[in-house]
Amino acid sequence: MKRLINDPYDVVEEMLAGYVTAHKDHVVLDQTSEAQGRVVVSKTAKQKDKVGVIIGGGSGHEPLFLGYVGKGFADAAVIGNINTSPSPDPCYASVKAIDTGKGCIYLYGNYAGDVMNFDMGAEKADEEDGIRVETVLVTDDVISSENIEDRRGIAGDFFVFKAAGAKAEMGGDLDAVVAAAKKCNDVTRTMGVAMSSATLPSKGGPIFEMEDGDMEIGMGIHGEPGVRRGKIEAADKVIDQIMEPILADLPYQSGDEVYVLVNSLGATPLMDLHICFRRVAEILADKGITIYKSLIGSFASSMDMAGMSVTLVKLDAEMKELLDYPCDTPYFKQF
Amino acid sequence: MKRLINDPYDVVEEMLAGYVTAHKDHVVLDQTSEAQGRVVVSKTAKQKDKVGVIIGGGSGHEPLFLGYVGKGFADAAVIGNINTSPSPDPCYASVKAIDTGKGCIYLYGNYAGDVMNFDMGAEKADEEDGIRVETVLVTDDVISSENIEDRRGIAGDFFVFKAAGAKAEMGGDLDAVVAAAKKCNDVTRTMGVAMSSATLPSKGGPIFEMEDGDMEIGMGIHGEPGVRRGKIEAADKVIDQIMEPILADLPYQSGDEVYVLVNSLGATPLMDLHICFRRVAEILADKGITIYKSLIGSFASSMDMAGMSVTLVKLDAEMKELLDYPCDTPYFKQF
Amino acid sequence: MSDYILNKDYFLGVIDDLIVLAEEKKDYFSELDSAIGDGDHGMNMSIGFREVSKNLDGWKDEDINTLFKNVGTALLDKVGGASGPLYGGFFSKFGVPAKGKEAVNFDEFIEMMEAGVAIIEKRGKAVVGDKTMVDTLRPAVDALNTAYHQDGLAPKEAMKKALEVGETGSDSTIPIIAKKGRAMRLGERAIGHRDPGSASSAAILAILYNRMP
Amino acid sequence: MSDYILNKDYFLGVIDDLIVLAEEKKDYFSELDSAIGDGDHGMNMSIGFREVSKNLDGWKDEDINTLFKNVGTALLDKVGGASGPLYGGFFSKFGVPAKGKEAVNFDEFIEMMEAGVAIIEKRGKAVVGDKTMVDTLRPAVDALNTAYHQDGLAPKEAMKKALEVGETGSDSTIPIIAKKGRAMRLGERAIGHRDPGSASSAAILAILYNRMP
Ligand SMILES: Nc1ncnc2c1ncn2[C@@H]1O[C@H](COP(=O)(O)OP(=O)(O)O)[C@@H](O)[C@H]1O
Ligand SMILES: Nc1ncnc2c1ncn2[C@@H]1O[C@H](COP(=O)(O)OP(=O)(O)O)[C@@H](O)[C@H]1O
Ligand SMILES: [Mg+2]
Ligand SMILES: [Mg+2]
Ligand SMILES: [Mg+2]
Ligand SMILES: [Mg+2]
Repeated sequence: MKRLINDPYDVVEEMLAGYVTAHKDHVVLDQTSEAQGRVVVSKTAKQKDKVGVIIGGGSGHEPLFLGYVGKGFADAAVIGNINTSPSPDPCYASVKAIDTGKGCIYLYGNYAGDVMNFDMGAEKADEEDGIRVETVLVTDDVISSENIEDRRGIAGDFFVFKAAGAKAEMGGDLDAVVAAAKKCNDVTRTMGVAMSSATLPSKGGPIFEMEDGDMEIGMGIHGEPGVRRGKIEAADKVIDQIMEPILADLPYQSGDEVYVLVNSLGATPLMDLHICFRRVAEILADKGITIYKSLIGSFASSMDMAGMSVTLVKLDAEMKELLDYPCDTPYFKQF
Repeated sequence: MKRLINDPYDVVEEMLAGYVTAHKDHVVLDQTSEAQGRVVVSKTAKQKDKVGVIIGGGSGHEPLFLGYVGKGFADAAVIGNINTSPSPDPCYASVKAIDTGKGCIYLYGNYAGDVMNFDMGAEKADEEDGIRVETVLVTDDVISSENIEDRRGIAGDFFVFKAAGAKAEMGGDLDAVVAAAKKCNDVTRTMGVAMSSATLPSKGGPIFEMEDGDMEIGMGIHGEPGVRRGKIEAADKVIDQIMEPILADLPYQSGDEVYVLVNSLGATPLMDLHICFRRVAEILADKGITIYKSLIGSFASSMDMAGMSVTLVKLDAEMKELLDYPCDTPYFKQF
Repeated sequence: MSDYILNKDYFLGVIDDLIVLAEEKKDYFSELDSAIGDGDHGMNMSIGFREVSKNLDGWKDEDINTLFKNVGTALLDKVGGASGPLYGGFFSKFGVPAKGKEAVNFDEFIEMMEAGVAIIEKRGKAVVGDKTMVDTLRPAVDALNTAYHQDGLAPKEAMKKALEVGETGSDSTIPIIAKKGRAMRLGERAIGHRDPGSASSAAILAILYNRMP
Repeated sequence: MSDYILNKDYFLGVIDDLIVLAEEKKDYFSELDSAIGDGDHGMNMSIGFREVSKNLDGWKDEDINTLFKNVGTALLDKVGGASGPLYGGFFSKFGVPAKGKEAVNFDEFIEMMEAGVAIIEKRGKAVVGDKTMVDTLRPAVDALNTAYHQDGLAPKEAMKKALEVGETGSDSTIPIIAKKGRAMRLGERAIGHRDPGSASSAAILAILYNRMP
């Protein structure tokens, strides 16, 4: 294993200790016992009355989730163990930490574990404090199911969180924030490819074996198997295979505009991402689809996994306004 | 190999094609024949009379160098082949592309190849156009030599470029920009550790073999061997070995302030970087050194190399002003 | 009604064995999860039962209900993921029929099992055949009931039957596709792999059986 | 003065062989560079000579000076790094003593060699013993001069001597530390490894020798 860690049972706590020290201008760690040291709160939380935006999930996807806590984006992130949803009490604590009376929204990728834990947190907030908490699940991974509501959330998380964060910052009420998140999720599609497993600290090795030179199309960001394994091909061919299901999944017409994210799962360098983006841009140009803006980097990782994903967000004026809205977080700034 | 590329001879051109499309709001590619398609120019270049700031070096270190071209940072980046300095003509072309009559500064890491090529570019600018071009070499890698002027430049590039970019944006003349860059270089120290080689596209494999579980202390960002190889140890122990030479190399006293960069060479995830940063912060706290600000991420990479480096910049009021000065580039924004 | 009694020593012994199980089978459970999930089921169990182990001394004087509520809460708080709420729920509810008691008879024990499995079904919304821990636990508890109440087997014999049925239930997850949990997105690719939660559930049944007097 | 003539066919043959060399020895040169540099010396030579190969047809009617100026410029423009300006300089200056000519005598050839090596020394500021290509080239050119002008060897014999001395020069880089180039930061760790540039220089000498009539 090529990782720099101490005791594998301490990785999340040590990461968080480092995180809140490094980014002390942006965040603090919730000190209540219910938060269990797993709730990262924006320094701007509760500074004005607004809907609280809470994101979260397992660790190992940094900068997702904690990297997007800050003004205009998320008010808090709830942090689970590696690849594992946080438990109910921190989910509940995050609500208490940021609610200003306008209610909160939970936003996270659609995984059974996350749903159970966050739902229990929401129930507790309702029962104990009468705080309304709504949930929008991100389901951007086109290849993970035929049924959209069964799909999992991967790099598209970024956009759905961003849209909701902007709507809340703009003063939208809880229903409006929920609607913004849902609308963004509806127009966001992602597909990825992996060329290696991430290294699990607890195991000191990869989650699963992958021959050097193999790739797996459609693999999840926790290392869940994808749709097929084969030899790594030229970047352009791989991108062609990724773009086809993405474009087929939403009706696109010439003249449509998109926001593009080419995301590294960890070990795939910016060099390769830009080579891949070049091909994405060629394909979109061919179809008469205009690229409004692009992000290229590691926005939702799987630790040191080699691989990448492409996300397209189909835009209208409202979606542009939400995604362009200013925000200031340690891992995404826009002014 | 776990890379997504097409023909290895095309990686740089394809990366640049992707880059200027993705970041079209910030940069353009110089279209002159002398630029050979290897000069990335800020859209804000020549918008006002100021000293031109030119950075550059080999490819494969992204977001270094091209990622820092934009307002308030570099006006142009000259891009070489992988791990290889750009050739003289693009170095020369970059001067022509951005000079406003106030002269230009070349900033790059101290490598024999870069020095030869950039020097020839500067000579040509002087001879053919009478443009004054000064050079400041970055020499932050403490372990690469006893003599500071023989040391190579690694992640500390980021700060030296930033300081010079700010000084130029603030209206400093060429001497002032040179002085700012030199001053920053004088107070910047870096040391790194690698746990794998980068994958060379031309070879389809690693530059050199490294046993899984080994690390090399002091390795360069092109894969140049370091000071010693050994088994990977616990993160805290590794950081202790990195911090000791860094702190010993400049006189520090209790009460000093530093800017910290914990940099990934590519495949080392944010999780590990934050665990490492936590230890850096502990060590600094022990010595009474205050952390002014911190950056944690991949700022100077070696493609998919596993490894990281720690950079400390010793601060005074002037250095803080320069490093805090607003800038807007695809890979570093500050407002 | 029998005079067969399961006292607190039995339950404390079960908890001790669970702590050992979570360490010893950590790699095995994770290995199973690697094939069709995210490779952490063993680590999750280990994180949870390390927390139990750390606090167990302080819980030993509590009644059976409080004891298991503490176990369940530790799992719920420390694990997260799918198995945290599921096993956390199981143990939290497992003790409820033993509220205030230092020992239970076998009828009560069966009620405890039923209460534990019911909350897993409620939280996870899985049914038998979905390729989850329910494939082990539901048939096992049903078999326990039948064997003891209907077929009149002795308690330990009835539990043996439940364990066998549970193990068969876990085996039955191998040839099928998944309808719940991470593996549900794999379709046909899940076929041929045992569900990790069904395996840990079978191991828990084995401990409950082996510790019986 | 001899009537030994090296005509344009000789030089075109040399260039053909250099193009082949750069492909065939790509991995070998990179391998050497992996040990004490950044592993790209072979790729750098290949990038440069692919550019030469692409354009060579258009240069064949030029005089020897322009021919090699074009070769040098191609290397200088396309390679970068240390070897770009060094070999780019070598070939750019190599033709200068043959300005306007279609053939040279051996005195002129020796001048060409001297001009090429001199620019490498000027640009790189390396001297013999620094563990660079200069360790091959400087002794080789000196030996060429001595063998031909002083010892009176026949041209091809003199070049054979130069090649042998150059190869020995490359060998001499193995047991020493480096004072120039990337390897200079390695200190003792550079010991035991041949300098890649010294190896490519020796291979270039071999081509110049082998093509001689
Ligand atoms: N909805 C569900 N109902 C019942 N059991 C489930 C459900 N979802 C997952 N499981 C069980 O949980 C196990 C996975 O546990 P674990 O790996 O610890 O959590 P996670 O899936 O969050 O990584 C699965 O093997 C399955 O038995
Ligand atoms: N200052 C110098 N003078 C002479 N030769 C040098 C000098 N620096 C490097 N070299 C030669 O260049 C070779 C490396 O070339 P190459 O790998 O292509 O470039 P880079 O070092 O930029 O990657 C070295 O092996 C050495 O022979
Ligand atoms: Mg998990
Ligand atoms: Mg090089
Ligand atoms: Mg799991
Ligand atoms: Mg080299």
